[in-house]
Amino acid sequence: MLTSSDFDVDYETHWCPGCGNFGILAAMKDALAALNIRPHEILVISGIGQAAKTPHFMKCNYFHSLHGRALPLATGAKVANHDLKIIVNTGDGDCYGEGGNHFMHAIRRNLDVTVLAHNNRVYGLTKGQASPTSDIGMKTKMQPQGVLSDSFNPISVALALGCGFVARGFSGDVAQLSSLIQSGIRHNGFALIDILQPCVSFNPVNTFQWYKKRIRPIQEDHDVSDLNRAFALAQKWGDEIPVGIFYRKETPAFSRRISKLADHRPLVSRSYDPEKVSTILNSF
Amino acid sequence: MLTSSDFDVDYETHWCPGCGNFGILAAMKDALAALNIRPHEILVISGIGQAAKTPHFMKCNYFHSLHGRALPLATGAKVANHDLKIIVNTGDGDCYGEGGNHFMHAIRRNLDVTVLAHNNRVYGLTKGQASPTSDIGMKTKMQPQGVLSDSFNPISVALALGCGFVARGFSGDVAQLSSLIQSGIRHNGFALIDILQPCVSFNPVNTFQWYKKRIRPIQEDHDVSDLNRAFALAQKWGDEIPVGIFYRKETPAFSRRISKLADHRPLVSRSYDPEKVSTILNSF
Amino acid sequence: VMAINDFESRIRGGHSFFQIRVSTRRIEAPHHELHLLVALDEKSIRIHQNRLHPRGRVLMGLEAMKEDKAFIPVLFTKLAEQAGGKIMANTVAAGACFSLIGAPFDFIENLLRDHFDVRNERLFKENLEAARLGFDTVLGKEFSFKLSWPKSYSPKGKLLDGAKGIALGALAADCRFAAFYPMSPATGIMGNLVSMADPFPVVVEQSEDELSAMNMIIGASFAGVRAMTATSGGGFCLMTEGLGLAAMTETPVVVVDGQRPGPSTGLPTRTGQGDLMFVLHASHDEFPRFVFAPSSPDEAYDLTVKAFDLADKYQVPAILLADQYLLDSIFTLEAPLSGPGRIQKYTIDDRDLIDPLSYRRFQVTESGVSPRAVPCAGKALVMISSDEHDEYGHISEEIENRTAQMNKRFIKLKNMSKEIRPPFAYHPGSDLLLVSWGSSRGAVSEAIEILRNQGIDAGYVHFTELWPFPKDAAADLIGQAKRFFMVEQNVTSQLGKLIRQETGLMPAGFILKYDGRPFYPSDILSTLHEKLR
Amino acid sequence: VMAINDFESRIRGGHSFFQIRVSTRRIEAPHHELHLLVALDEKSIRIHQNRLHPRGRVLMGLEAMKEDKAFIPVLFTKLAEQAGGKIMANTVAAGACFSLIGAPFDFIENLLRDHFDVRNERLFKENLEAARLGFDTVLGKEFSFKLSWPKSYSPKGKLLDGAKGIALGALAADCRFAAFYPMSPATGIMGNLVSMADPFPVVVEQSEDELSAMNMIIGASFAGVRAMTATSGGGFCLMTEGLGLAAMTETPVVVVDGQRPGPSTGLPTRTGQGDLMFVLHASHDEFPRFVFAPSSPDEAYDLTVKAFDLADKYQVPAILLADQYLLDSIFTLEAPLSGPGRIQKYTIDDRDLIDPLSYRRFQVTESGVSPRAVPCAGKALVMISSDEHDEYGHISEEIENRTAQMNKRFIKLKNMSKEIRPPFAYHPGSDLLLVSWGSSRGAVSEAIEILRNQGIDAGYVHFTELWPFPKDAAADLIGQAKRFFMVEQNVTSQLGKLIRQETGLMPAGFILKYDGRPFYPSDILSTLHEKLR
Ligand SMILES: Cc1ncc(C[n+]2csc(CCOP(=O)(O)OP(=O)(O)O)c2C)c(N)n1
Ligand SMILES: Cc1ncc(C[n+]2csc(CCOP(=O)(O)OP(=O)(O)O)c2C)c(N)n1
Ligand code: SF4
Ligand code: SF4
Ligand SMILES: [Mg+2]
Ligand SMILES: [Mg+2]
Repeated sequence: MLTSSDFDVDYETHWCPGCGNFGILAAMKDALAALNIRPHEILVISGIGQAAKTPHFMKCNYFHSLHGRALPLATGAKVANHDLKIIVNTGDGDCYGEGGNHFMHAIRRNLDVTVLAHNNRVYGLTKGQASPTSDIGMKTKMQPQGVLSDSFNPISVALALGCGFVARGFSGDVAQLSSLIQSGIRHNGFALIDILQPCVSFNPVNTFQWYKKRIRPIQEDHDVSDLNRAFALAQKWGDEIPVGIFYRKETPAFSRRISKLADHRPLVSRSYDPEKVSTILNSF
Repeated sequence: MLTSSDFDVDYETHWCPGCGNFGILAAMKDALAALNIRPHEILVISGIGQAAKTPHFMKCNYFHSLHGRALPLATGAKVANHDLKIIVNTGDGDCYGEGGNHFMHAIRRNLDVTVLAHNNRVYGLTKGQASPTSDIGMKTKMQPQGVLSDSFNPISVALALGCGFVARGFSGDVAQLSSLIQSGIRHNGFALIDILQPCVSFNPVNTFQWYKKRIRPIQEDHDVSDLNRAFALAQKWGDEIPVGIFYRKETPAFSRRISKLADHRPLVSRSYDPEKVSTILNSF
Repeated sequence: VMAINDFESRIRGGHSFFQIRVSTRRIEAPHHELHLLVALDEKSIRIHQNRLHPRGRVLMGLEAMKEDKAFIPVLFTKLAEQAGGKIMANTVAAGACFSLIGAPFDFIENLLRDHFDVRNERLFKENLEAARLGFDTVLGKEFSFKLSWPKSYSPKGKLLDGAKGIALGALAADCRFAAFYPMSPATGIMGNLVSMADPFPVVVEQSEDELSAMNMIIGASFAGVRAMTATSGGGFCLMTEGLGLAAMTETPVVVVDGQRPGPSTGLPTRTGQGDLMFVLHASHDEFPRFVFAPSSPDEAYDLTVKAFDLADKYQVPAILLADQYLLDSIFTLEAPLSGPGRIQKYTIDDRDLIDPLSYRRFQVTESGVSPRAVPCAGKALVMISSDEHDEYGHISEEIENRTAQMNKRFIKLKNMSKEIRPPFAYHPGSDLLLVSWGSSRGAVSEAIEILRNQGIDAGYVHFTELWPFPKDAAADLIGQAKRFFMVEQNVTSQLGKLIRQETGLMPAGFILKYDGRPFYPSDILSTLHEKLR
Repeated sequence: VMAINDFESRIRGGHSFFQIRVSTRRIEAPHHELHLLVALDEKSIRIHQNRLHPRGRVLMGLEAMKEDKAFIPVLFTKLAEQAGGKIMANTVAAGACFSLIGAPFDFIENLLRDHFDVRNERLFKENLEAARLGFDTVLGKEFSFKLSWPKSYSPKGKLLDGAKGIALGALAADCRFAAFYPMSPATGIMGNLVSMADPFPVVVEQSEDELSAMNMIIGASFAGVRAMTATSGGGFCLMTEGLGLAAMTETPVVVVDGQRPGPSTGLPTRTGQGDLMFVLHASHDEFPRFVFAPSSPDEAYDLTVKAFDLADKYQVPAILLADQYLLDSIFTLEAPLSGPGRIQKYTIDDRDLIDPLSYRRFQVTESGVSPRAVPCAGKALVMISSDEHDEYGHISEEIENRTAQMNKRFIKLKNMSKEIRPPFAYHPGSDLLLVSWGSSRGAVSEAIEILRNQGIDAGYVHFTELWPFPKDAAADLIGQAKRFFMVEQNVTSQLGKLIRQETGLMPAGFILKYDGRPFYPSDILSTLHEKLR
């Protein structure tokens, strides 16, 4: 049996004490251990940001890439080897800001990855500017008059794009988060887990206590197959914040849609056929 | 009284005979004339594509810019001069593909522009590749196995982003389209009019006849203030395609949210104050 | 045989022409003097009439026209409609042309067969009919430049354009993933790849934008397959950040920049050589890269194969600098293309490692190349960061490590330089040397031939493998000439600057053209004569 | 006084240090030998100990430490907690430092007042307390390098860092719109702008990405206001497409590239000079641009003002090439900054036109600069296209028009070149010349001073206005020296290449550093001595 500690590494974390990222890291390790996925069997792809540093702090294969670009990298990796199990660690700025376009189109592809969006509702690594998910009115050094744009609702948008696994987690509830991550990994297709995460240094509004008071598990009787209900539920925000799975639907995942990949060995394992090359060179 | 022909120009159109863009151009001119907006009072900003060439073919100020980037340009122009009346002509690839991220964030800002998305569900100018809105399964030269990604639903996504004016038009119904455009221009804030448009050269599926058969005006009793209903309605697609206004809500537009602009003269008309500069240079 | 496509950036209408040169000698450049002009409208005539040879003829599409010494009316549009649609007016014209120059109809049939998708038999048939109608209309008309066609109608070589050359090169080089966002003139490469992909383990994905295309191929390459993308300058701009990522993470990628005139959108369907300096320096800070600019479709094939191999071998980006002229023009292939036979494996796995558990993706080695494992293929953990990293792939800010990793990346240049072939040189020790690069070679070599026939001591040096710059060979070859002139399709003579930067040699003058059209030998000669006056 | 910030790319923890040099002479570079070291942990000591002067002292944060000749324990963290939070350990340290060097406490209070937002009085108070605690702990300790502080504690000049210099320059130049996406080290520019914006008609907008930031400012400039953005190399990559748009549409923009080491994410919080060639050639095809690399905060101010003016005057992009060292380091300002007084209006309106209805935005003129109207300000229609366009702004594919518009854009270079100041030269006719650019001027000039004091005939030529390249001045000045060495913070000596390309002159050697840290005069001297051995 694997345990969380099988994913431990020496490399010192770079996060502030009390940061919600620790909870997310713990939940990831726990989920992988529970699913019996060993460190060398997992690939983590991340962008740039505090969230995106996550894979440095656990034992795994990783590609810590560019701000906003984790999903295209994951897409390419998946084409090369559709047997890869890919988790994406990304921030709210990384995923919904710089990477917003890829977010939309990776969902359209139903790319089979599990996206953990560390949603601290602020730009952490660059020291506290507003992020797409910052509350309207939230004051920061760069937004002294408060944020002016409507807050981005990742759940609504993912639903509008037809995402087949849409969930919200909280970094303060590691056990529940681990179980969401497990469901996400088991889901064949794009799984979005937007994770509410306090940033103790730059988000003085949405603190651990603030969330603790508001978070409500989605009720058991919520029908996760009803898109319109899920959308309505996604509009709930404020005194009560629903956490859990909003919506599930299985449609063929990205690599199942590509006939060259579905039911075939991964491209990376196929062999080069010089005959075929000669044939085509002689055929035109 | 202005008429459509006040917007006529000598410059020859570049479009194929029978292209839906002609209907959109006609509706635009008609709408502007009806609103008594004169050619020099309107600014059209467009990206790159067949759709984006539109302003060349009518009398107006225009900035025919980069593929995907019309909305950021419009944002900057609006900051410089919030009295500008801006229409954006953009294609489905331009707006939802290359420009997808700007689309989302311009809606979050509630940028006060009227977006005419010429949705021919294909890349016209580059000769017929799939666009984000192409039907899944549609075959093209570049997608000989058919499109594999889920079709992008602009109405759903705009709703999920809280867009305050969400409508669908049809290039084949110039009168109704003109009236939608007029409503869009009158709306204070981001107005999306996704316009179904046949492309006679590269979209053999979604033809004029195909649309004609399916298009249904949104029923009078549809409550345009109900987001959840609008979302449910947006899921309708197939034998019946609803056309008209899905949703309306007025929240302060972009330039009203910026205290430096709201209730002030446009930045472009303000004067330079060397005194204030001296003050700040001496104050630190 | 060669043909260039010259069309405006519109779908229908506009002024387009398709120029064909036929010769029994090998030809590689368009010609300025026209023997045969096909004009679909009056505008064409206005524009091209002064280039018409005295005994040349014009196939003219206007109803009202009467036949005379020069003009032959051919109702292109009408005949096209008869065959199935106006859009085939071009095909009617092609049929008429070949008829006039005395080609057998089989030849045209073959061309069309080549051009149309096998799956679209109807389109082929209709076009064949269109060609036939054009062919018959002109059959037997007088023409001074009729060619004698060999019994066997098929040309000695096959026909190949640059786009197909690159696509074939990619397949031959075992490219398994191509991501792209459509952009003229690069789309054709991907179109060819898609249409030939079937038997191969290769996936072609259209991305949402160029940022995505670039990062997709980095992801694929990281995961172990060869990968490429193709775009034009505007899309390449969007790829520059990813180019730096590939470099920093030492992930091999092949990127095609199909140049067209800019800045910005510019002339989307025309040709130019304005991106050399940009691709040489694209992305912030510095890293080694390969840059190749093929001069013909078969060389495009060869250099594509080479680019894939070298990118993989050195774990660096390789850039193919093509242009619209090269990509869209059809040339006869003299020698058949041949595949590499086998693909060198440059990755390692657990079996190659003494201790997979302590695998270091960025191990400092003498050559700068570190053993490259792929993720999830064994116990070796592959850890990659775009931040400056230590040998393991962890973020590191240490001074010594930074310098070591930077040096490790740069030391590769030593061996990379050895992979570069010297520029092609023809009478480099002449009084008068032309220096050029990329797709203009044909025009330059013809111009030189003409000069030499006029008794002028002229030669040329032509670059196709541009970076790492073949400094010594360049200095040596160009240095032999009394003086040299740069021939380039840009305003500032970018290769000229590069040559001065790298060798200190300074051109005596410049023959520059940046109107979006390819070089004609006559362009070169007339500008040269001006300069020499 | 000057101070540089040296911190890792993390929020808390990691190894950071803040280096301060104080002198009664004007100083402009960090110094390699340390008189006073503040160490929050043992690591700092390990790293820096060998640079400590024999009589230097170390303020040490470890509990277990005893005071001795070198070490003075100061419980930074504990004292910080006492004042209100661990995060203020740095402030405690600063208080202690100033105490040791004999500064009056008022001086520190003033610094803090400057540094903290007026709206956040609590933060200021807490930090003041923290500084006080540090100050008191060290008060009266022995230190060989105590400074005598003038009665009036305020330094002769004000304190300015490059980020603030640029922000002030933007305000003085009447910048009315700034769009940005956060990226170190450029964010500070925007932070300064935001905090000073209140009284000015300027809007600062955070965009969703750099593509957007760049295009936003083009939109704003098009609509008639001066606009800027600031980013670092990675973000600049994403702006290259927009840069070409600005160029093609002749829309003035000012773009700051705050360099940091790459490639890719690299060392986000450190400094380098790796982007010169990139910004010179960024974006496909060719167009004129200005590129300035200020060497100090006050010059950053001046060149920002100049960049705005010239961009507007010539309707071209102007790029400010800064770096982390320049942006984050605080220098004393010798002379007060002064505003331009008035802003030249370079746009026109209907009243300036004979016939507004036939207005041509891209009219071909002798200077290449066309009358620029703004949209919806009159009857003149402003029509702009990123496609190659005719004088009116309509798409045009005509050969003559293309060449005319390309020439029109390029002819501007003639007058643009006249705006460029020659490089700064100090004893250029020496035996030994150092050639440098951008932020390293201070280090270079100190190194030269030292050499001259040692009796060596040395001088330097320092470039800050880099493009259009001051070719003649450069050739003239550098050409006077017996030999010259390039001093640059990159691997390939980018300015060295540029100099050779433009003047043919070749450096005798290179002093290159690319570890992410700024040049110390001692770096230069020691490498130089090695080379000369
Ligand atoms: C192209 C680019 N732009 C900007 C940056 C600078 N940057 C690094 S992280 C970051 C945002 C971090 O916010 P988020 O994604 O929410 O992650 P967090 O740090 O909050 O976890 C930014 C803007 C970058 N690295 N690359
Ligand atoms: C950065 C960039 N990438 C690609 C292109 C090439 N391109 C021009 S128009 C276009 C798509 C056109 O499709 P759409 O936006 O739907 O407009 P349509 O032509 O169908 O009206 C593309 C990909 C470009 N101009 N710029
Ligand atoms: S800045 Fe915020 S998100 Fe980043 S490590 Fe600190 S607490 Fe966590
Ligand atoms: S290609 Fe399609 S969209 Fe473009 S002009 Fe022709 S019909 Fe219209
Ligand atoms: Mg965040
Ligand atoms: Mg379209």
